[in-house]
Amino acid sequence: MTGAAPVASGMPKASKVVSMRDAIARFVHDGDTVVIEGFTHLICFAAGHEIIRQKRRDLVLCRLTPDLIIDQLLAAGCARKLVFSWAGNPGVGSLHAFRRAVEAGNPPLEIEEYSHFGMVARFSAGAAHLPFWPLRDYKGTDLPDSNPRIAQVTCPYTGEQLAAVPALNPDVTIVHAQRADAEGNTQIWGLLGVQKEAAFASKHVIVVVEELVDTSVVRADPNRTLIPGMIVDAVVVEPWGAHPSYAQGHYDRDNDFYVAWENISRDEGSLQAYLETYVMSVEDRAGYLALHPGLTDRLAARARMCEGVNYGY
Amino acid sequence: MTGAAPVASGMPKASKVVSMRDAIARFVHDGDTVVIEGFTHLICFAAGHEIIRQKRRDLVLCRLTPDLIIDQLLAAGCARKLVFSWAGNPGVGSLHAFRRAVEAGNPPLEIEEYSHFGMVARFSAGAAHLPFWPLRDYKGTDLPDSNPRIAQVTCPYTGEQLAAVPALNPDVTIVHAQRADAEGNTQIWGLLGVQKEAAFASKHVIVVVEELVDTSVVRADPNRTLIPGMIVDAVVVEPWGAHPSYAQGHYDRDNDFYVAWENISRDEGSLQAYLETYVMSVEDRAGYLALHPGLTDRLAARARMCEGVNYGY
Amino acid sequence: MTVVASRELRDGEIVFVGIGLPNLACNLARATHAPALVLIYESGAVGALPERLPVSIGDPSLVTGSLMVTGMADIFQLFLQGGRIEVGFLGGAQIDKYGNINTTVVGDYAKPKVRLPGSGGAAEIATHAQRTVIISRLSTRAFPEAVDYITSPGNRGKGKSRREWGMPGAGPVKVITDRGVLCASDVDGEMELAALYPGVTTEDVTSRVGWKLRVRDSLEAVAPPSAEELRLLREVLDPGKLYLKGS
Amino acid sequence: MTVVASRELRDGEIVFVGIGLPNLACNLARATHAPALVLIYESGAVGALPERLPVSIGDPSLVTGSLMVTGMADIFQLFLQGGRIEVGFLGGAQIDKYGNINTTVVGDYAKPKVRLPGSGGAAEIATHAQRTVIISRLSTRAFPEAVDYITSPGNRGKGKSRREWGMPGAGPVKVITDRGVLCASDVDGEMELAALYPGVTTEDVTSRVGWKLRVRDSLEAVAPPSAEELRLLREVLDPGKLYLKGS
Repeated sequence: MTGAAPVASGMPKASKVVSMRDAIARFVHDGDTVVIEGFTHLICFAAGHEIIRQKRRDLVLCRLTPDLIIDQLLAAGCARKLVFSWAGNPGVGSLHAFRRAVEAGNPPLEIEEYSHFGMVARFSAGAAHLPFWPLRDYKGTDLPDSNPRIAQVTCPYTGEQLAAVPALNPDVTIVHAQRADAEGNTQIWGLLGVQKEAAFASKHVIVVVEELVDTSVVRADPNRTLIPGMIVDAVVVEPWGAHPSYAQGHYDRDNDFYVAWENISRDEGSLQAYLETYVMSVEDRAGYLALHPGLTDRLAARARMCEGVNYGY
Repeated sequence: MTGAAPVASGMPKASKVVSMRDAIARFVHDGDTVVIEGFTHLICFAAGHEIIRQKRRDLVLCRLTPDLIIDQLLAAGCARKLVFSWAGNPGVGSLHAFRRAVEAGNPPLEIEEYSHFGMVARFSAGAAHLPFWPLRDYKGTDLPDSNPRIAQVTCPYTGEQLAAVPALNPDVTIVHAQRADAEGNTQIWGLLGVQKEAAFASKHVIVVVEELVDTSVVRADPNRTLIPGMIVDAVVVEPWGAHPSYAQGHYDRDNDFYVAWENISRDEGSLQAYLETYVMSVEDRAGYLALHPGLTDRLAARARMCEGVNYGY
Repeated sequence: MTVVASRELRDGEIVFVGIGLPNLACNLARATHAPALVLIYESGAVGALPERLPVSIGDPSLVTGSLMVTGMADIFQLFLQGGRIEVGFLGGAQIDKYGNINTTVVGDYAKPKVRLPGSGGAAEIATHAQRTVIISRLSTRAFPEAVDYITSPGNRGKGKSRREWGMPGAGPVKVITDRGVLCASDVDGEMELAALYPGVTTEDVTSRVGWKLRVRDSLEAVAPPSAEELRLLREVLDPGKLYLKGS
Repeated sequence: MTVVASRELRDGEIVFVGIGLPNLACNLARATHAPALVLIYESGAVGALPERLPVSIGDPSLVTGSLMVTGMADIFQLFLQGGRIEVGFLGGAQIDKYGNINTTVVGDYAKPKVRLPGSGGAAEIATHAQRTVIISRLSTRAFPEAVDYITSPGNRGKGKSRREWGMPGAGPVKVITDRGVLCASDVDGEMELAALYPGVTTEDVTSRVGWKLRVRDSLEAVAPPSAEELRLLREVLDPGKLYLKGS
């Protein structure tokens, strides 16, 4: 140690960069409570596919919007329970594997249902290490009747009865992001969803990025950091890992695929054939992309750069 | 309306830009609950001075760290009550006007005291339209004994007793910022303090900026926006309005002045002389700056620009 | 229907936008009489100016060029629960006479005939928006006397009025359909036929509602879409008929 | 005292930094044995790398080049209450035998002899940090048997232990003074003399403590500051003696 300057360079700890295969093998176990968050934006399909490939079973999956990723995990038989607030194909219609499970018990699926605010509040409580979160909601609705975990809390000042939801503390949360450094300091722009709360609520966090950057990139704009490396266990570098979801500034949402999912998933056979071809028969994300020639040209984002700001003093 | 494109340009509403004098005259009244927030960073001294010049009385002032701004408002006789969590001269020592008021009743001052987390939680509750906010705090301390507004709430799941603080909903919150457009869409970087929560908790919001920018600047980087124009009543353009506090990217904190305040404020006469010279005898912020030759050269920030990010799709 | 919904919006209002026809109606209003409308989406985009018709409420075009993008905790706590939303649009598979909405299940919750997506943010929009407007095509199936499941509270539900429940917002003030407009009664919040589209009879509406629909003494006539409104919708806003299919 | 405090920090730890000597101690640790220390300030800076000695915990040099800057709600809810802080440093005008700290008033709260700043974030650091370390110069005035006011909870207060109160963190494990180090008893949390600085006698410490201080059977000898530690402090970290005045 030379002590040449009062400022050490913020010496990096050991890199947390691992392959998707290793990250899932290490942090997702049968029976775990697993969160893959991202509201329309930055949904990590690459992680979902790896969970399917590693044949995890009895997972409790929690997501505001199950989206196609959960339809695929359900069809692959990975889950025993789903905790959610809106289970549809956004802009298209139904999630058919989800509907088959709930309407016909094929396969059997336990559900625990909130509104979006309820799910956000559950993650917020988990992240803040509170046992519950208060909200003004659910009066005059049937949600508390169909979900007994929705409770009431009494305001100590007004005596008012407010709704309460219990903390949600997953075993692992998987967050897709535009960029992170090797320690997991993670920057996201565009829609932020509930990723920060889910990550802080979680025992383990896997960050999957479009781009691995030097710590100096993160430090140049610290207000852009959503998740600090100190709560991250693994960093996976997986460009295009969110497809058919999107990554602002990297690639557009593949709306055509969301529309196509209606026909793929309506029939269980064709859904299984999809999983066989695009998930089970490929090794990894590179293999998946190889099956989609032209995809990256079709969806690559145009440049719409913003200006930087001055952090000087 | 030509309908030439599905995108209108986001036609601006009427500008909210007014002078500091008009903003204070219109939104700060005798007896009001007034918040000037900013944690070390972006404390709007220009607004505090205008409140002193307009001789407001009986204000309830709320701030985590009263800082020199509140010491000045107290010495000027503007307040009847202070709600706070740390009343010192940061990095220096005491706030002497505050101490004279509390220790000797000169002038009389009612106080209501929390910890920082308690104040943050009060603003959070006010912003979220909840009557209280739960937190794990104050066990084994004397704070609830000296402040009966700190209460307890029972978790409906665990039966655990948590601390609770009541919502704080000020009449007006004044936020200093690096930039905003004429509608009050406000962007801040560097330390964010509790400004967002205070603004959302407030009936009225005055934003004071270093730089008035076109809405296109805000729209180019929407993740940087902390306060939306829809909750802002007035925009005041007042460069250097935070001195001796600072504005990241514009000017450094005037630590010398914070140190000098110790001697200025220790004696009531010299404090009153300070107020007479630097506040009452000047018309506005330009007049204040004219009394500080060399200040802007001494404290102007060096450039430390970050890169922009891509918002394309 | 989309045109009538767009006219519900006043210039400068702060509107919480759902996907589908509400989204189209808001963008039509912005292109006509309400250029200063502030569009807020539950995904986190505030003051969006989409350069294309967004397919979902999380579309990247809602982010680029918006006034603010924030997390969903802020959207629900500060904007919605904070009382900052002036009008919210809602739709649903079933709407009852008090404007209660079901987007959860057809049939029994535990053994549904049809499982619908669920609440999303609808329960809290219905609770907190200063007023809500419901958009739905008329049919006795969609307008039962009582919904199978109350996902989003209307003007009266489970035996109590909004006031008795202590709900912040005013609730659904109108139901805009493809044949006429129902308005909530000031007295008890029940939806009443208040306006008819050109060429539509009272019977055309009452026969498509699953309860004995009250009809106001004097019915307003809804002005037909202007040529400009139709042109904007068909040629500019939704040329691919993403939302307009069948309408 | 600063040097001894710096040695309390292990490389890679996540430390909540207060202003004054704790700040200097953390920066010394970072410059010597703990380069990967993560410094978190209540102002919102995470992983700060200040290029100058910050005068306050809200100094702009804590922002520039830090890993993350976030709002104070996140700092208190997610980082502190969330249990993410491994060690917190605290100081105070009065410290009692259980490590309760007073930074609020000398004398009676309603009629104080000396009004101090109050809690700031200290109450929650003392509650939530996995362990805390207290730094203070010895004097009978600063070390009374019971503090005038408990601002920040120690190992036992108001008749109950931390466990009985249900507090998350382990509480103050050490009090680092200018003459020796007190460590909390595993049995009842009372502070006991555990180590002496070179040339300091037991009596030098016990005579400066306002209660009958327990002395451990075998006292450790604190290694004196190395030349390098002193050089860093005096020439590099605090050449202007901003924090080192009088020490």
